[in-house]
Amino acid sequence: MSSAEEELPALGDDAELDAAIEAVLMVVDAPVPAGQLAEVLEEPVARVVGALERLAASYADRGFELRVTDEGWRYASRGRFAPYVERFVLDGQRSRLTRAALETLAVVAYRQPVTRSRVAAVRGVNVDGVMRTLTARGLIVEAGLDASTGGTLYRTTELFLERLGLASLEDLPPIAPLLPEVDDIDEL
Amino acid sequence: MSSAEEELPALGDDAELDAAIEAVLMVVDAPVPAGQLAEVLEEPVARVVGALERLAASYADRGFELRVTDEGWRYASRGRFAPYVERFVLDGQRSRLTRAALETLAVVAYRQPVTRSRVAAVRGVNVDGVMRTLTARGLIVEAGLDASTGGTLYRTTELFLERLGLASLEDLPPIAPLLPEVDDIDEL
Amino acid sequence: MSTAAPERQAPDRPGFQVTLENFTGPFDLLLALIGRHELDVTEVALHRVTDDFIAYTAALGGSADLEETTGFLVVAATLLDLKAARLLPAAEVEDEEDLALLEARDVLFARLLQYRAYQQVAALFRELEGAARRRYPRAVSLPPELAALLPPVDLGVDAAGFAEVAAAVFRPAPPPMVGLDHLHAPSVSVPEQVELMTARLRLAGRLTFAQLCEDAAHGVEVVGRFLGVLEMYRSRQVALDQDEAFAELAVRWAPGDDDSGSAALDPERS
Repeated sequence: MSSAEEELPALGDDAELDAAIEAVLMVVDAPVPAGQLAEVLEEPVARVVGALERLAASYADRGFELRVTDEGWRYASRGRFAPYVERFVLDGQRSRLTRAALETLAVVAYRQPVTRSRVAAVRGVNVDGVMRTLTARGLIVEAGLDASTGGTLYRTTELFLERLGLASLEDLPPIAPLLPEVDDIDEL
Repeated sequence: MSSAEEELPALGDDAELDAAIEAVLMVVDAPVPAGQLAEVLEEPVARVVGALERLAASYADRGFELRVTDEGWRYASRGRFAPYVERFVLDGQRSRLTRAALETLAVVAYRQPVTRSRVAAVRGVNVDGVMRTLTARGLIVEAGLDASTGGTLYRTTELFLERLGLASLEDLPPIAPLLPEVDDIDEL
Repeated sequence: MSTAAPERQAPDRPGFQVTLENFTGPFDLLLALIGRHELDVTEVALHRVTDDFIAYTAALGGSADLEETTGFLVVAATLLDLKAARLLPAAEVEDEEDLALLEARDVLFARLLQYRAYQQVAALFRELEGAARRRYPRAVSLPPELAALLPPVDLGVDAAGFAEVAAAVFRPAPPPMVGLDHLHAPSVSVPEQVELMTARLRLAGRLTFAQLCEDAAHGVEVVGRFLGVLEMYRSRQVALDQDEAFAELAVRWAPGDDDSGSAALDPERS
């Protein structure tokens, strides 16, 4: 195995750049932003993004795909093979979400970033326990402090989108038509 | 056998079998023996081995390869891109553990053997990434399966003791005296 | 006519024995009750389900914790206010109270509709979750040959410091310092309220609900007493008088009028 000091393979050729990106992405354990790849490969971001898109297209017939989210790029198994993949990776942890959990998740999803007390106000009940469960299961995460109340803010995660089969928050079903015509009910 | 909810994709077609194998190998965090793949995919071993070899050949121009060892098959970065991969791995890597990692390690140390979901419940956050980091740094290792939940158990390693300057786990300072307000720390 | 019509129906109606389903909060219960009557979310619907809502809240009292019950009581108080207001001739309503009540009603509607929107979306989430052919991300450990390149790990603490870190993780979080005083709901026990009202009614024979509540310190206690009156009525210990529609509600001590009543709250009654 070569060491870091060894001469870096030239990446002027698109095929070489593509392959170098594949090599790096194979060892990541979290999504990688194109910018970070560009830095490591010492190539312009635009060229790296072009390569990533080219790669993603090249996997069309494969059992995996190269996905991009707000957090970056990474490989994932193709959804239709989930039944087989789950036989390997499920740690007995895919239990169904309760109704309370889904409702809480819905409020966080549409109001994020949002404090626990605001979620509780919408649901009319204490949500501390449910929020803890959702956090432990990686469906929501803390996202700083609310400037006015000092309460911890929460937002949904990539795993949440993944679980619903959504590509981004923009794909959430619109809620506006369901809501009463009140500018901000919390102010009442 | 398939239920309405979990329709297993048919793998009679070679292309589908190949893709199913790709999906599994891309996600599983350990080398997978061909026999295990065959069992899960409900296909003859010989056919699965054929597919694995076909796949390995199909990656000839890619930045990753399908590598086989005594333990099984897994994806790996192609050796010639190692300088970039190493640079990426070392990029921003600090030798000091983060606070999150240290806290997770503390839970494992005082609760071992313990499952990942138990650790997540104690810390109130998803710990998958941190547990992988601790494993990669050699501070914790897998230690069998939990009899009741089937989840993987983890324990600390010799390296962990070494880093704390301890001879054995018995030398870990008890935490009960630090928690005078708690009657039974096992309840926590 | 000596008994207000809505209350008279209550004991005979099978629906009065509210089943203790698992409702995820007061709005959930309210929507479920309204749905059961196949009504839309209107003021009429709120009036129709008030009794059932109160009955459920009363049943909840024994099994749920205080904070959970409080959420129900706050909504119950608003429902009772609304229902009471409809019984009063409009002219007698003070402008200021009237306004406050209208506002309370609008807030309740708004929150109810808002909650319903999230509930509908949650149902949609359930469908999406079921249909999602889940992709699993590649999130693998570093291969050993790469892990070996990492600098030696430094915990940054010694054994004693490590124990401190562990203790900090295991230390129970202090309860959030949110004042609950404004909820005025330290401990309103319906049985206690029944006991108190029983004593007074035995002495006085007949009291208006307003008189029964004269010394109530706050709204939740009024709700508690109202629940108590419902309980006493259900167990045939009191009769309810109302001379005419919208007139004042009076509670008359009349134990054992009909002993087929289901529950006896006070073993000493005779």
